[in-house]
Amino acid sequence: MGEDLLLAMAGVDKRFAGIPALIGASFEVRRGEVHALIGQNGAGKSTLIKVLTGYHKKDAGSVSFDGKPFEVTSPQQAQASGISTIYQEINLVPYRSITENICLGREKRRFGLLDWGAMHAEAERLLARFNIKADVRRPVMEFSTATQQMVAIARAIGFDAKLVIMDEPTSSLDEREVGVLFDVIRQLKAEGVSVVFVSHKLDELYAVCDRVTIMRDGRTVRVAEISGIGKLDLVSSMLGREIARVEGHATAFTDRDPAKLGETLFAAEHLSAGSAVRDVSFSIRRGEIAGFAGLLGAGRTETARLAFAADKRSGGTMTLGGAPYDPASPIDAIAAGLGFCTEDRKAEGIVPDMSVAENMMLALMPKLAKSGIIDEARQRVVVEKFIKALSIKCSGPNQKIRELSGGNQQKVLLGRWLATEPRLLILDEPTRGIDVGAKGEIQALIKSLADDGLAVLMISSELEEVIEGADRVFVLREGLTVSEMTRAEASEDAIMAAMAEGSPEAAR
Amino acid sequence: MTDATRATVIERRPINPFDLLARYGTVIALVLLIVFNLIFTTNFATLQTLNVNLTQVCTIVIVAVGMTLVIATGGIDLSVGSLMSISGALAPMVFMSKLFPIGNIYLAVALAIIIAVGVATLLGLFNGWLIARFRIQPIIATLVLFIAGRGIAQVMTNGQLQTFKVPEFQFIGLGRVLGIPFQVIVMLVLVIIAAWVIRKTVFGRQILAIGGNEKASGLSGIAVKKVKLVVYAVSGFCAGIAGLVVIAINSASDANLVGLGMELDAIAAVAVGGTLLSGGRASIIGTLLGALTIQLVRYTLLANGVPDSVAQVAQAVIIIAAVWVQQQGRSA
Amino acid sequence: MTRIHLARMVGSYGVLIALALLILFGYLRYENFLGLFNIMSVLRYNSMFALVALGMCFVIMTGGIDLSVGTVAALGSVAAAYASPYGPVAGVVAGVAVGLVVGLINAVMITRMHIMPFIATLASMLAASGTALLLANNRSVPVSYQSGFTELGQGNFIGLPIPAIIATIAFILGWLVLNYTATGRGVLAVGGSEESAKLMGLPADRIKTLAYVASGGLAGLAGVVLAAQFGAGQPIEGVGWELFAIASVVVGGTLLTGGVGSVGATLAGVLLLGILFTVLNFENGLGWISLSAYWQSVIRGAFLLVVVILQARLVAGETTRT
Amino acid sequence: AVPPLAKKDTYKVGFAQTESNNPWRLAQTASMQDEAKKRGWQLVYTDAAGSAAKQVSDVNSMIAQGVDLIFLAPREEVPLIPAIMAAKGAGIPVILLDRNVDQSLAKAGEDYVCFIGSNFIEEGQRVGDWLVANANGKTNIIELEGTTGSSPANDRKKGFDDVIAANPDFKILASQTGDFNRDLGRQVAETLLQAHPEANVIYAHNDEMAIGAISAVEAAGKVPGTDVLILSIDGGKEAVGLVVEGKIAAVVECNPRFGPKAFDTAVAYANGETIAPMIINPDQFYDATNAKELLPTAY
Ligand SMILES: Nc1ncnc2c1ncn2[C@@H]1O[C@H](COP(=O)(O)OP(=O)(O)OP(=O)(O)O)[C@@H](O)[C@H]1O
Ligand SMILES: Nc1ncnc2c1ncn2[C@@H]1O[C@H](COP(=O)(O)OP(=O)(O)OP(=O)(O)O)[C@@H](O)[C@H]1O
Ligand SMILES: [Mg+2]
Ligand SMILES: [Mg+2]
Repeated sequence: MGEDLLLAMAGVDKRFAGIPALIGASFEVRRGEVHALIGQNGAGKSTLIKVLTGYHKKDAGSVSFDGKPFEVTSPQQAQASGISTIYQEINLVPYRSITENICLGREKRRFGLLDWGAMHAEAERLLARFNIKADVRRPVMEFSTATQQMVAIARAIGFDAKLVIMDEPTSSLDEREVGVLFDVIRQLKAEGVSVVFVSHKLDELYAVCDRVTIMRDGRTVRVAEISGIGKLDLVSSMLGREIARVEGHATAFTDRDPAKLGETLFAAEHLSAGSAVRDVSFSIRRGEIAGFAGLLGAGRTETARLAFAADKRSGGTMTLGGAPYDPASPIDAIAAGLGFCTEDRKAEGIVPDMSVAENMMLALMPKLAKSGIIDEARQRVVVEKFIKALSIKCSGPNQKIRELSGGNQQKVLLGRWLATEPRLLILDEPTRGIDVGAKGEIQALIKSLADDGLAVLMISSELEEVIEGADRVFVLREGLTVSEMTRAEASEDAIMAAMAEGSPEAAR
Repeated sequence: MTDATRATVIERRPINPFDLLARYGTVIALVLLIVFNLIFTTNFATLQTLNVNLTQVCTIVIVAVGMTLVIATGGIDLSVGSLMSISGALAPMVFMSKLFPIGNIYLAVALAIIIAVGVATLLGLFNGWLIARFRIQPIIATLVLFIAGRGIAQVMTNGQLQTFKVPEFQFIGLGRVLGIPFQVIVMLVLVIIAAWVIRKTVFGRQILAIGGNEKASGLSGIAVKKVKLVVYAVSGFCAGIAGLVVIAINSASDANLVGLGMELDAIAAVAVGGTLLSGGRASIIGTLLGALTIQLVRYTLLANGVPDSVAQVAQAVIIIAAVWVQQQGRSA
Repeated sequence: MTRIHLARMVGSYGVLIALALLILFGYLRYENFLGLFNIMSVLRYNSMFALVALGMCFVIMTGGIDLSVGTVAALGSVAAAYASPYGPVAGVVAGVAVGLVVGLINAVMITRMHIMPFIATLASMLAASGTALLLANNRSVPVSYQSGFTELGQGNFIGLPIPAIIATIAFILGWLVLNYTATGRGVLAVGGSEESAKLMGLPADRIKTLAYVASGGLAGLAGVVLAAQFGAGQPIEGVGWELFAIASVVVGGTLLTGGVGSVGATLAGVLLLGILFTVLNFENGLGWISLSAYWQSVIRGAFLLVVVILQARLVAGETTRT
Repeated sequence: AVPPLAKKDTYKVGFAQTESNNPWRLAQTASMQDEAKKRGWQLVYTDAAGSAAKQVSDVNSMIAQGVDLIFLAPREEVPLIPAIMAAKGAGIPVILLDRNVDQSLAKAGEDYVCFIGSNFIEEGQRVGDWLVANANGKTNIIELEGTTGSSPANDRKKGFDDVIAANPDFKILASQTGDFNRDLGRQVAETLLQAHPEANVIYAHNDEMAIGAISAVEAAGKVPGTDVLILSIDGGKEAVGLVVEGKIAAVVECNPRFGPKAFDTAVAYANGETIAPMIINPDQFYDATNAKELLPTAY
């Protein structure tokens, strides 16, 4: 058994400013297997990976790779030794071209100088494996999150690695693209390459993984063949407690009473802006959860940004509560009772150096202040309420938000908007990168908010979430609303069909 | 708090010697400097020494207060020295009735102060406008007035020295209230207000948020452009006041020299005071201590006869040492 | 959807167009503006700034800044002056060596001690100036006129000023390094996102070190040219060179935040700002209006303002998403 | 030999100024411009903003513009040589004002017409000699130097320090730069007075720093002129006025009004007269004995 182990990590400790993130964690990967690494937010998965690749220095523990003791001090060395990694937050260089992002670190040369022709060809070849055709000369920042993610994956595959690590590669991919990725993973496996796969989406694990390692609170709590462990078992190991779940539901959304929905609160007609949003119309009623479905790049995020006045729209009208609504900036939108939780947590959500409390109060602060002076006491009450309500895992309201795990950061941001008591809350990928436990909590929370009369616009790339959560689903395709479905009409097949080939006529 | 919880707290945050150094690094440096001077510098332990140091550090602190706010938003203001010279050139033109006749000297001085500081504030606003409206990088946007501003002051005065003896005006630089130099009072008031704004007000929090993550701030309903405009205007305002202090002490305004090199002194004070140049944090008290440290270093070197060339090297080493120690505490 | 490309092209071509217009203006308005003597003298003089700006360009592309270039050039000129009796090679070696050393110290402060580039190089700016004054004993140090050293600054080769040839070679090398070597691309990657570059396995610290060392070395070389061209090592020269270099780099369309940059446009930026001085001098010579030096700084500031606003507007016009 | 200057009614002449950031330089520039206007000559004026390198480039652009003659106030002794040689090569005569260049590299009468100006070393000496003669027991000196590395600072220091070194009673307690600047001069004087309470003489390399030093002395609770003797160089009107008031003890003039002499010399050169290689301005010396009477003539 020992000889077919590619990687063995044992007794790994890692502390950040004294706070343990890993406590005697162990992790073993065999040659040619696809190995799932799962655990709640903050369990230490990303940290374990960063320790392995030398980005973080471990405090204790041993690592052996390919039969030899493995001591690296930088991702560069890890890469050179045959470990290539896709990190959780997409890590590309935004201004640089796709080619450069794919080929950085293993450039092709001719006469000692870079051979751009060969590098472009290489980039195109690698992307072709993912059915992506893009102008590889253009900066990656011009492309959608999904394409960027694919570029990151293509980059990792491009190194002739023995071990490919993917930390939540699918969080910004839609189902079709996930399918493509899985094909690639299977090919890798067939070539004898081992893959470590981190994901919060349990179905994906069953689809592609051979074995699973479960982490909790910095420790490795269980290793199993994926075929020998049930979903419920998996989840309860992750959470460390038994959980009862309503069978037949993949999400925590439960049925809602259509009669409870109020009158139309928000309506947008023929919104347009640039090429991303060409003609989008939708409406939301009080107490309704409206869902946006669509492939990546369909223009959902852009539409939400128009409604929130984060971008200028070039056409279309909007009404809110029956009156014309024409905000000039997010300030107006917030004043009118909107909230907007963005999809890009790192770039557009958190203020990393500020505390949990300060981050949560960012939007509400002016309202809680008396003539411009912050009311600490009132803030504290609100913050503590939401820390508890959202069960945010932090050492206290004064902890820096950047020290929190991704999922907990997301909860803080949710708290930021809930604290403003909005009439319409826009949630762009609210459960992206969040563990099942927290995900269920957030979904249940969204539902109960809607039950209390809040209108919610939920953008999600997880079909299940839209199907089970939304009262009404708007399907977008290439900047057009191509379909509007009620809860009853919205089946997986119907949505997929509309996402793939729906035309605007079908919408009305 | 029970013993058990206290134990876990201590377990989680072991006391780090560098932590202490970082938090009190500037204070420690100051204390060390004072001890050094008490031993080696003749005639150091006198009230007059304190007086000399406080009055000399005033203008740097006043400018550095505005600079701290600018830096907290992630910007920088290179134009402060030039704005000082414009303010310093304008005021005498007004109170000596060169622009328009004013009968009453008190009225003239009041107008002079208002016009000089007002123009500096407006020019600061102009910096902010370039940065907020056109998204020009702050170094370049303020480089414009760094170059042109002093030129404007020189053109206004034709480069000539303006000398004056107007005690009503010179009170700013030479007067005393309860034995404390008036300029020191101005400095302390500005420091206290700025520290309070940063800690206690929505505006202060918004400054830090913008420095920490501008996009997130905008999406959270912070009027990013407006905050930036105000911050650069405040920096201009502070520079305007500092310009008046300088000319008041010297009974003369020299557009060529007032505020020359001030931008670097102020930035160094901010950095030594522990505010990161990348934005998102601000310590006004730190800036005050930073400026005092730099001032005392200068005093020490001068008083002990260290040649200018060696003094430059020594200052460089001390700035780096101070900043490095603070950084240590943070990253540990 | 080539927003960024367009923005970059505007950055690069914008400065070229401005440069062409300025030269045309000078040609039409002044006699002898495009005379051989003037061209040679402008090229000779601005070569020093070109060298300094080239180094600055690399540093800025990594997302940093180097305020020490001016005083390093002064220090380099003093070192070169002392070495000049042993010939041009010795002079170059001495000047460049001190530049490299200061660059290395900058790099260590920035990559090892994690001190912000602005502060680190502000300190070395002070320290280099102090050292130059100490070495030179507060005076200019005459170079040897016998050893051939002064040819480096005052000589011609195939009819071109040698400093201009040195600068041209440096820019060609810089262009090759930036566009055709892994290190060059690494410079842009590190500037674009240092954390990403590190996670991608790029030796970010080594790349930054190279950039600062190159900047120091080029500043030292500019110092050698300074000493050779004016016949003396000058410890108090170099004041404000850093700002001139930064302005040239930015006018050339390089982002101060790093990640995007062009070597060629930087050269155009240097020439644009340099020729502006010459135009102002010629304008004075016309005798219509005698522009005092004060008006010149106002005009220079206004000119910079116009260029950066135009650039910002062109870039903004192409970018909708905020 | 120096290129000749053709005889004409009016000329187009260049004046390459070093910098314009102090009253002395401004007075010098004004004097040159006034004289040019008076004679109806065209003056091409450049300002090197304190950079010797830029000054060479300024001279080159004058050459390109084809001026008849260049007045050059060289920033430094050595670095301006290439400018002089370039002018010579282009057939344009050069007259140096107020600072000379290194005589081993370029010679008056051969590479340039002549030097008109003062002798900075001598200025320092005159101050030193006056102090030795009139000290009345005041022997503890603080020296405020000009801009570090600039030739007037170096020379005014050398001239003065040499005299002091020859008189063992006198002692220079401290010598630091005040950058020729009133504000800095004041700050440095404040600090040095604090560190050396026994000081009773302040020698400043220019008027501005001397005036700053007066404020410093007063702020320290001492009386300028009585407790502390203040000595200066330049002798502008403000400083001479302060001599009359007794706040400054003595000041050596360094007259910036070069215009008439410079232009006369150019005309004489065109006329083919022989020009002395060094034309030293006769500079005044002001102290309590003559200041009041000479005040109206101070520049
Ligand atoms: N750079 C850091 N500084 C301080 N604490 C950190 C840092 N990185 C991670 N942590 C902490 O380490 C713990 C483990 O975090 P990690 O990112 O490894 O979790 P994860 O399992 O990847 O979670 P997620 O599923 O949310 O990505 C968390 O408590 C986190 O707050
Ligand atoms: N920063 C950008 N620069 C250029 N084009 C962009 C940018 N962001 C998005 N786009 C383009 O705009 C279109 C719509 O993108 P948008 O992000 O709105 O899609 P989405 O449906 O929300 O998908 P996602 O799930 O990735 O958020 C896409 O064609 C995308 O390529
Ligand atoms: Mg993670
Ligand atoms: Mg989206």
